[in-house]
Amino acid sequence: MLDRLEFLVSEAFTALRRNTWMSFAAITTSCMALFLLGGMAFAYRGIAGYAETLPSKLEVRVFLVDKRTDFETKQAMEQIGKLKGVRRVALVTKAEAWAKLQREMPDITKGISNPLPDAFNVSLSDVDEANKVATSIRKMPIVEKDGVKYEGETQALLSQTLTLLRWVGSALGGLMLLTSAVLIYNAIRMTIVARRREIRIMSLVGATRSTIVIPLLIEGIIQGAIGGLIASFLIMAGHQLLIRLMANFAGFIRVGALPLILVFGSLVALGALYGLICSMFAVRDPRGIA
Amino acid sequence: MLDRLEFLVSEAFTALRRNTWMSFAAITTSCMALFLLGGMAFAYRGIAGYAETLPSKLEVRVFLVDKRTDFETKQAMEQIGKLKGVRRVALVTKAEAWAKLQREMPDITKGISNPLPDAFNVSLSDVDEANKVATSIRKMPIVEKDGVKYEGETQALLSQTLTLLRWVGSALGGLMLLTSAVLIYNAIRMTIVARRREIRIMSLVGATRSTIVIPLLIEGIIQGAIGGLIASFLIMAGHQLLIRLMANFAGFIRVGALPLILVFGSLVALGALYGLICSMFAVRDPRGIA
Amino acid sequence: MAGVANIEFKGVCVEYGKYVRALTDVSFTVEKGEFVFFVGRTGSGKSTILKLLSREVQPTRGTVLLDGLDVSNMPESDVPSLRRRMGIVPQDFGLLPRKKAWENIGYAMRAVGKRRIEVRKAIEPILENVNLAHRADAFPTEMSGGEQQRLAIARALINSPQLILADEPTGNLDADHSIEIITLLQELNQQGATVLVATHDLMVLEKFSQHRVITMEKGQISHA
Amino acid sequence: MAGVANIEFKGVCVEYGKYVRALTDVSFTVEKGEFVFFVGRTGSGKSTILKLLSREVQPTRGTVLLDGLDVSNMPESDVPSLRRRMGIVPQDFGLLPRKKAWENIGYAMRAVGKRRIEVRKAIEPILENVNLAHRADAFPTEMSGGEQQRLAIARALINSPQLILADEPTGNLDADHSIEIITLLQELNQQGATVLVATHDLMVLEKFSQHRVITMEKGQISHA
Ligand SMILES: Nc1ncnc2c1ncn2[C@@H]1O[C@H](COP(=O)(O)OP(=O)(O)OP(=O)(O)O)[C@@H](O)[C@H]1O
Ligand SMILES: Nc1ncnc2c1ncn2[C@@H]1O[C@H](COP(=O)(O)OP(=O)(O)OP(=O)(O)O)[C@@H](O)[C@H]1O
Ligand SMILES: [Mg+2]
Ligand SMILES: [Mg+2]
Repeated sequence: MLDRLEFLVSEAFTALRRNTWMSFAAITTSCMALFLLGGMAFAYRGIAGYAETLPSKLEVRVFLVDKRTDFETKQAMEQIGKLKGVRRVALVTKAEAWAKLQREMPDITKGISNPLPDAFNVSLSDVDEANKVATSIRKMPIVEKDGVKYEGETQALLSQTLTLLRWVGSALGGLMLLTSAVLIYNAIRMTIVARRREIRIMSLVGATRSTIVIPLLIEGIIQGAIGGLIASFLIMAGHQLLIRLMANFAGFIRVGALPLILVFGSLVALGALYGLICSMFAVRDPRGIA
Repeated sequence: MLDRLEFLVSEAFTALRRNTWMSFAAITTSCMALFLLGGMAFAYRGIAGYAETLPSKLEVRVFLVDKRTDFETKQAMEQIGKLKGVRRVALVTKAEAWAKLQREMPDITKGISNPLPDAFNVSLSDVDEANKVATSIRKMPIVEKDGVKYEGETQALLSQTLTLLRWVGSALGGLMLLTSAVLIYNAIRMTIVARRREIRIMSLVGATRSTIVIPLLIEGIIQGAIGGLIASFLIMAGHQLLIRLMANFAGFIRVGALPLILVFGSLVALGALYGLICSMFAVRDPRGIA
Repeated sequence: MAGVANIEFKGVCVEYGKYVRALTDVSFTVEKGEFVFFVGRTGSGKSTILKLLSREVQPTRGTVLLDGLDVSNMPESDVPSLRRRMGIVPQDFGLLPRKKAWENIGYAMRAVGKRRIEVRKAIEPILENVNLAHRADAFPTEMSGGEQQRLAIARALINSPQLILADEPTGNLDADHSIEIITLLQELNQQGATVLVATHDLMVLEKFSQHRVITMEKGQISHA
Repeated sequence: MAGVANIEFKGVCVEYGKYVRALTDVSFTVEKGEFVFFVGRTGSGKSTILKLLSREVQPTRGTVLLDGLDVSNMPESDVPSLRRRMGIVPQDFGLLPRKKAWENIGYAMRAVGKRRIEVRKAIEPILENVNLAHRADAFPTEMSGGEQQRLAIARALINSPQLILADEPTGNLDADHSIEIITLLQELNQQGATVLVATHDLMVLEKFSQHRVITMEKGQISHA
């Protein structure tokens, strides 16, 4: 059994070694595919993480009527807190607001008494929900007429940009998946076509289908795994480059750290799986093994 | 001469036809490469166009001192208008501003006289320049102390997001270029390795290097061009899909029309050129033709 | 042993494509332990007869029986074990181009289930048997025509097959080597193997004239 | 015509890799219009001698002169025109596997600059010359060994070469075809071509015993 395994594996390795060109092609192909795919995945992961931090910067401000009980206020806060897309609700009293306004705009506020109402500051966890949240709040009795203010346009802009990013990311990711499948399949199929004569000869000396096919599968796995390994290094390098580039930008676009083990582990495993699947397809074609 | 050409071309076509698998692989490969590349280019084109419309929404507001002449005001407006990144400058008198504020915030403005100064509304054509523009304006004598206001954070956010998009786009585009070069080179190199024996035989009957090589180059060109053609169709399809998807989003994210002739023309030409270049490289390797 | 029908062709026709008829209504039997030469002009169908037995070719009509088993209709999955019981020397040698001489032998042994240690021990004597020990590390393209042919023959003999199908095994060999090789096949025959040899080598036919000769002509047996 | 040195080997050694010595200090001359058989055991270096003349192999030491021209040192770019002046029949036939029989002939003619119309007219008689007209549309893999061999021979003769290098041209042919082919070569020889044939076919050597025979042994000429 072990002896048999050793034979099949060593056949695969001999083929990898003797067939330098084909191996090179298959490895670079799967490497490119995985680099694109993996890079896309990790970039998406980064962008999604970044995007999550954004909506918290956006708030809805709710002005309240003067005639209301503390209980009503508390109840309204609770109701708002339960709305979908709301992260936090805070009461800002008219005194607090006026003090802030006085600090920020001394010219306007000089010499007049506080005309401001009490207000809620509602932070959103999901910016897409802003309109719905606003509509719900507007209906509450303790809310002033037209007392719900939020920067609708900017929020919508940001929200749509992010949605676009997500769409484009998913579309490109899916495309990569397709492309890399075609590419790896091609690489292995070419190997088999190039070796058709050899396969005929093998079967002529009485080799069974599995004896012929298993080394080819192992070859595919190894090529895919090596491709994944190289792709991991490329992604690490690309990540470093990105950090360098982004260092030039002040502020909140920060490039997060990459989880090393996750990158290597997942790409090598994915590469191996890919190589296996594609070589299974390639091997399956009846014209190949005849 | 014509007879010679016919021979070389028909050799290329025979090879394309007999070598179904290799042709399929080369065509799908170049198609994928060009699809990615072309799709990226046209997507970038779209995003860049969209991005250009954004900064106009962003303004810097400049409050002016009361003591100034009309001439000074005019001069300052001209100066500001000439600053890099400025699209338009408009004077908003204190009366206009107060009227607007009274409309928007009747509570605050009720019963007090207009405390506002005159102001410029400065629209930016390039949001990246906001800081510089603000600094320059701040130095002007007719500008109030601390009289330059703009939504720095939101602007910076948008600006950085766009910059990020541009970086990612360029990086991915470059990567595509590299990937597709490797892939097409691989495809043609494999063809040549698979045909090494045939090439030896050809040279044995006295075929010159050019007789052997030119059909291979023509083959590369044709494969690349067909790949480009298919990629064009895929891009058209992808574009249609994007329009469908985006129809769900209200507002300003609009998917522009694709210039048909440009898409087909450029992708087919690019494909042909790519096929030629890669096959030249592949053919050049001395181990190939021996 | 004589008298036991080992191989039986019954009304076998082989057509390649629509227009090429390689065999027309061929019937004959070969008994266990026989040594048969197939002769005939080129294109007369000698190789096709041997390929029918190894299931490289399937008949358009008729049946091919080997030990009573219908070779032409057996399921694809039984073919490997069928071939393991034969030694096949193809006319074009059929060597694996990316394997060295000894690896070509080794692969054939490993493929049929021999263990690594057995293989390592067996290779040297096998190569010596056909005078090739000094070329063990050469790839087929690095060997002369005759060396390739002897390698193909050596490979066919590794499993002590009970049926040997040799297609022009001396086409690239000088007289001495030809006689050596046929003598080798004859020895295996004397140990019980059935041997079928397609050849056009008159010298060989003369030297080994004690054996049965089946003459082919245009896809038919003209003299058996 | 006799007396003009056409081919001259001077102290030629050929080593493949470090350990394989195919030819050791081989010297001989062949005159214009001669017909020479090279014989010898397999691996003795016959093919190597022919390959030196077609520049498939370069000597480790010594020179190979053809019409006074140093074949072994000519620039790579002159090799095609050198080969166009010869007819080469490789031991392994060297047919293009993805081209049909007539296309194999056609390619060789087109490659050396013949026009399409000429080619179309020429192919039929060429194939008939070697009894292959009925197989014109077959791919090499669809032809019997002998048919492939005859195709290779036909291809070598298309350009009315002044030098014919035939490596075992009858290895896969029956007696009748062998004699036919050698007779064909002999006719070309009588029209002025120099013909070198490597063979181990004793029958051929006997029938055509009027020609010069060079015997090789272990990479050296043992009898000229
Ligand atoms: N490309 C090569 N690499 C290494 N060794 C080679 C190569 N070609 C030939 N040889 C070796 O050189 C020696 C002479 O080979 P050559 O082909 O000239 O013999 P030959 O006389 O034609 O034999 P045959 O009658 O079997 O064709 C042989 O031992 C052969 O194995
Ligand atoms: N795969 C194939 N496709 C089409 N025709 C074929 C195929 N194989 C053989 N033939 C044809 O069938 C006929 C018999 O071929 P076969 O190889 O059996 O002849 P043979 O007697 O072995 O000849 P040789 O002595 O030349 O080897 C020939 O005319 C050949 O061209
Ligand atoms: Mg045959
Ligand atoms: Mg030889």
